[in-house]
Amino acid sequence: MALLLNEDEKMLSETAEGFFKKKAPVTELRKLRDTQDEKGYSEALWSEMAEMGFAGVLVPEDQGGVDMGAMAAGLLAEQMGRNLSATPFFSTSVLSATALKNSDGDLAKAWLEKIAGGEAIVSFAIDEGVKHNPLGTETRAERSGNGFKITGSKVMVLDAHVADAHIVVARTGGEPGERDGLSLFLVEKTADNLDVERTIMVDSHNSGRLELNGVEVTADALLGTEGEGADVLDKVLGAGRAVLSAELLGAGSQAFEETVAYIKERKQFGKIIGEFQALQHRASHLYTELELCRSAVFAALSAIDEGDENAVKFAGMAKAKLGQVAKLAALEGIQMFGGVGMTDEYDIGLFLKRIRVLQELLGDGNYHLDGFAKENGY
Amino acid sequence: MALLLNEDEKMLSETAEGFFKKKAPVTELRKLRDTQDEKGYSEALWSEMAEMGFAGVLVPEDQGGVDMGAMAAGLLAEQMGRNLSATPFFSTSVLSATALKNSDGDLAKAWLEKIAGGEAIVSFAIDEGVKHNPLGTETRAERSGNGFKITGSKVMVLDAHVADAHIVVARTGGEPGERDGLSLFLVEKTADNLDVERTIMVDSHNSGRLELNGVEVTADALLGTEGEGADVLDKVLGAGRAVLSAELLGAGSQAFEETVAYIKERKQFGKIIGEFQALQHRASHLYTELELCRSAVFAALSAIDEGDENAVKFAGMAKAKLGQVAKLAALEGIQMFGGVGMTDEYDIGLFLKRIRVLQELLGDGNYHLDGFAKENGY
Amino acid sequence: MSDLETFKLETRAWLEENCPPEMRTPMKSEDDACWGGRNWTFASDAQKVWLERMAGKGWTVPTWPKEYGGAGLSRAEEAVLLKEMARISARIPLSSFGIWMLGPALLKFGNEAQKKEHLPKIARGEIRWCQGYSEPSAGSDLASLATKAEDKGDHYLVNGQKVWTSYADKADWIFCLVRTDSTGRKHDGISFLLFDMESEGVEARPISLISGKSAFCETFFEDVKVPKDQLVGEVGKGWSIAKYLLTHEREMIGGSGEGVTRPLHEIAAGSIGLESGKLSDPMLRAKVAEAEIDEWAFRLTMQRKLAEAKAGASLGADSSMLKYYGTELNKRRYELMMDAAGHDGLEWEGERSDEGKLARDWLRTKANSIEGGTSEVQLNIISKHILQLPGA
Amino acid sequence: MSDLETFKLETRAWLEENCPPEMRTPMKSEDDACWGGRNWTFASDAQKVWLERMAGKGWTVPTWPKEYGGAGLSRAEEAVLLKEMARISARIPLSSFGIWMLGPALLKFGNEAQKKEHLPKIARGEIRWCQGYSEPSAGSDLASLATKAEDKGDHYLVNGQKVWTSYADKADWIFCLVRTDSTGRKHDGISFLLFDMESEGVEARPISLISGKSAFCETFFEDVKVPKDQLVGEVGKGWSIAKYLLTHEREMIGGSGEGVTRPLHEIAAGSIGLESGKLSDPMLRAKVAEAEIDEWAFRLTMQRKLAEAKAGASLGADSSMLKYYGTELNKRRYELMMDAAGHDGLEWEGERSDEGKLARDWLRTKANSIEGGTSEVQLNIISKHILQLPGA
Repeated sequence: MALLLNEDEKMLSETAEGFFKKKAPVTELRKLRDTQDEKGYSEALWSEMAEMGFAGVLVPEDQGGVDMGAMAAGLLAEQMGRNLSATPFFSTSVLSATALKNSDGDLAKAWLEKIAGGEAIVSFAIDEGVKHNPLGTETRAERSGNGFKITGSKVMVLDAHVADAHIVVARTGGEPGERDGLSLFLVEKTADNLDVERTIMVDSHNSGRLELNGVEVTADALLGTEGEGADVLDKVLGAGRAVLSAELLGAGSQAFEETVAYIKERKQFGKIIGEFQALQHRASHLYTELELCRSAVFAALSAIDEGDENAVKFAGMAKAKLGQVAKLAALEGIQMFGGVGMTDEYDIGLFLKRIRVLQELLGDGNYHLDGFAKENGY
Repeated sequence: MALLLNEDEKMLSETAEGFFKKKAPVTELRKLRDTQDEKGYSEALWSEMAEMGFAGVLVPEDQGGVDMGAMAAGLLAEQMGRNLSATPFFSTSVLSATALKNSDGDLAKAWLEKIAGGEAIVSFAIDEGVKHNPLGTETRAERSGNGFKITGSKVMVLDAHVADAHIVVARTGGEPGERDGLSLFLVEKTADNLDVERTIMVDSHNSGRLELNGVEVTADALLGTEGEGADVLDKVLGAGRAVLSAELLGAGSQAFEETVAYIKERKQFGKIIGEFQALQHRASHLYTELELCRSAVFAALSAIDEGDENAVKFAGMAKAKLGQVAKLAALEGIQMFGGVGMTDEYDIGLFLKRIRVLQELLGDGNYHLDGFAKENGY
Repeated sequence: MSDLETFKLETRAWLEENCPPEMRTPMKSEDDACWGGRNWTFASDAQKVWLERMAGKGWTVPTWPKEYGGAGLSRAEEAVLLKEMARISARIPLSSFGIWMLGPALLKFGNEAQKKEHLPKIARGEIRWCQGYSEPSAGSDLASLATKAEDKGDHYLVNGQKVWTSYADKADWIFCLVRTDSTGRKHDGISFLLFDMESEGVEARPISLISGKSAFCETFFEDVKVPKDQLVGEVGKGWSIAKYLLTHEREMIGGSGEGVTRPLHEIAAGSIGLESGKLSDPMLRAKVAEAEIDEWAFRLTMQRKLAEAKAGASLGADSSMLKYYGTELNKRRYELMMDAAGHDGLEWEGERSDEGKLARDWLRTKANSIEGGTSEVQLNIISKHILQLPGA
Repeated sequence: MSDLETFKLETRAWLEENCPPEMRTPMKSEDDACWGGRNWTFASDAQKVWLERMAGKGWTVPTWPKEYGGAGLSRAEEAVLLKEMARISARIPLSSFGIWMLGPALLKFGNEAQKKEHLPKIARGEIRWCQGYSEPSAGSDLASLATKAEDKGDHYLVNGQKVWTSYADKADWIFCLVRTDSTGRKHDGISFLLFDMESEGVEARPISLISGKSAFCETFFEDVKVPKDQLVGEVGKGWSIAKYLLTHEREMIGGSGEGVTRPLHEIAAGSIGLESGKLSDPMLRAKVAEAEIDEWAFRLTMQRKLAEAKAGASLGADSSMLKYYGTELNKRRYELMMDAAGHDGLEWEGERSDEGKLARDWLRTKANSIEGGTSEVQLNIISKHILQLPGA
């Protein structure tokens, strides 16, 4: 397992650090929010990310990507987490790209090319209820003519309203709760009987809902093998959770560092508040937890790249740990900032909001603790 | 619900405080332990407790008791908790007395009289496995002639090796896990086919095991109605858990107070360690938790005396909370005492040990959290 | 029949006759409250009539003396009145910092002229007050406030800035802590002033919070002239008035979780459902059970401390304990509610989420452990005054 | 074939021939260790032979220079040796504070005569050492030690008391921190002395612990004469030697949970069983899962920090982080094991419980976060050296 970055990775990380700090800092998120930007992301930024190779970080070279792997994607996500950057990276370049590259077919290849080129946003529609529950999928796809007809509702679909296509997880067989019978479909935004609703979220990042009222797709819209989508899904969710963990690491670390900087300046009762030992111990504990988090994230990301059989499990473990610790970083931050932290003027509240969303996506800490126990047979 | 003590209760509490501090302080427990006392308790002390009316605190006046109720029993237990007093009070005067007074019959009355008079120790044998699980009882009592023949094993039977009789929970029907079919029997120590083994415990208080290899008892040894023992058991366990909570309150509070006293004296790095804010905040948090604990204990005890329909539920809630907080008090204590706390010379380690046992008895925090959720239908 | 019994029957009859039907339904939100004041627009005739009738009886401030607009009721009579109002779900006629905070302080520390001038207007809802305590650079260390009031003979000249002044943009007058002396100990030299928010040099700007909408303002004072007879108590002795009010506030905030009655497990079950009779998320189930038991023990502790206080014991520093635990517990409650609400709880706008109500409420709870003295300050107070740890 | 490959084959062959079969089984308890020393009684011929053969090769201290009793191996060769020993489950031939602690310090700070005198005897297990650091009134504040060494011309006269001296009652010599100057800063004026435990005026008394049996002693010095050539390093510069050794110790303790490999959930399932495939106690299940993930993340962090250290970064204050988290985690682990063991875990004597092994081990873990610098001290170090918080 790679717990240290190699030279390429270090360089990528530094590049990403500079890029997002300059091009997509927190002020950019505020701008998107305060101007009620209709797209909810910057197209110019996304184009630049494509040029840098970021959009195609997981796309095979044959389709114009740089194919650098999960560790690279995680390093990018970490920096986006630090800057709360709002981009279609996670939906498109992580979730959908992983789904597409694990499905054969020309359609998949065509969309991978568009992703790498920054020409298409592809959302990944999996969740249906209040909590993440992939096997609970109820959306149905029934044979219809040469193709399929899809009916169901999807929530928490990141970048739904700006997506050119959606990858929709639906049942071609089996019952909710079962692993068998899941299939993945590519649904273009122009499809009939498809309603897309943008939902404005607490973190001011893009999300939405899909209503599929008998959406007709042709046979080639089926990605991979009918009824065996769960295997592809494992890869998508494994990569997704590991990358979300990396983004949580970035957001949590940034919240922590800004908090430490603040308590080094703020005075109360004639003392710098960072002099108070109670705060020092809490900060030191959090530092330690964040160090554990970094190890967990690196392990989860590198396991994917190494094809480790435990990769999906590690991703879940990292997600459990990161959700918990990043939340602690946000909560300690908001408390230590005190009154000013409650104002919209300071950034710590934005971190609190973003971390709440990130930790919920693709399964929260409780979900993954339970999953971990099940995985280990207890 | 009585959250304040009335004048009688205050007086009893003060009497008990003086009594146990003088007659059964921690040094007495050390003496019993270090001399490897065969009885594991002081008969002289127990006689005095009978004279004071403590032994018969729950025994009806008709049987020579003072019948003061659960709150009174709890106040006594709190002081025993503060002094780590080793007496047969809990097994005999709380568990067995509650069982006996909720069962009709001359035999029960006779034993209640002996209890009130300090003439008999009666152990209460319920648990069989590593964890508390009353409905899991496997010990069987089968009809045999005019009476019953009991077969099974019991563990964690407090005061077993010094008991004149044991109240044994056994199945006359039903299967492990079921509420129906439980019955209570009084088994005298002289019974054939009964093996009693003393087990030396971490807290140096009496406990043991019973092996019942077909113990024959007459029909009148059945306490209460055959197969309906669970109803009596509710009362026994409700009282037991509430009183254990009170003892935990005493032990936890004493550990806390000794810790606070210590950190007011101990110097490190040129400062009294109680000056360190990190310790101050932890101590203040613990103070607050202990205040919540006192409320929970009073509510649980008074609910029993008031015949509140939620009495058993409250006892479980109190046990869950007290187990957790008293443990925190012990752990914080051992850490704040530092090196000397690790030596047998200081008392804090004895509190750590005793609290570990108390929180395990009749269900630990996890057991009661789970039970609380079930009780509330979730 | 006892006097109290007679009072109860009379009260019931009067309420029956005088409380408009529209005022007998629970308030749906803070927006339904009546705050009064010079610029108040009544939401309905019923709201206006209800206030006037209650004020006429002195029942907006039932225990205040009659000469100051109250009804001179005993605590026991007040309890009867509140119970009878609750019986018919009558709304409180007037929400007011004047009633909750300034009134008690004036009754204790004000001179006769001040009481006569201000209390009746508070009672009738004619003047709406706000509180000028916190300052940007002071934070938890309230006593280090810097807003200066210079003695100019017949008036004070006030310069400085306050923050977290609730509804300062809507209030008519402010009660305000100012520094009249900066030479000695910081706790000395603080004075307690009252002045009109329409005075020249006063400006209030609402603060935008992480939860969005906010009643809080930043308030600026530039050469504000305040007549000297608007000083409450002695000059330089304002800190004791402030402390008196802070204890009040702490108790109010500590108990703020009290009214919330819907059990957490019901909320959670409603959102994520049960499986074989258990919450479908076993890990959340454990945390909910733990929180519910803590809520139970905390409620009991509030009751116990109140009972002790009634029995004559002073609550003292225990109010810090209640404030600390109550606010931390409420934050925990909202974290768990957010966990249970999952994706739905993350919405910020739109009808489905009632404009992000849960998310905004959740964010709002983060201030619980900051306002009215941070959790850290409460723990310091417990360390010092209860545990008597050295140097605390 | 590479040199390392050759070395491996040679080592394998030598071990095969020289390691007695009895020394190829895992140690059952601490009692099976060989500590050596003047009064050592070998548990078996095999133990004696194994020590002599290994010492003969210099392999009790493989990386020490040959002239001091070592084999002068490179780190890479040492790794091969350890791996080959592990391959046949060979026991370590000698447990020794001389090897683990004093040796490295002497190699770095000792003069030639001292190295020549002491190191070979350590390597051969002829002299058993103990460590005289802690004092009753100093505790965490090690540098405030009071044991005095007065300069008497040709010798120091040592008076004072040490505590927590492991195996002081069994050791032949002690390496000991003493105060040679009490006028300046407390960190100055500390010196590092070596002396024979059989010197007149030395007395060691074992300490009884809450877990029962204990290797720890209180050690008293009354007018103990120590020749001046037994001072290591400069007079008054002993603190830098102490710090060097403390960092070593911290890393050892932080990693003490490392060797424990049986997963918590297996232990728990073995004790309380499963129901429908889940641990029968759902609340314990949640805590076990959380602890296991933390153990995983902690193990990874140990590996990562070691990898960073190998890559040239200094571990520095991060050793405090590892010490803090590792010991707290180990305590949590034992609390959970006690929860899972239930009634069985409460037994203190008797065969069934292996003489209360779990309970005693559980109690023993409570010292983890105290010895080698308390958790609080580690958090202070992180605050100061890593976060650089003011006044830390």
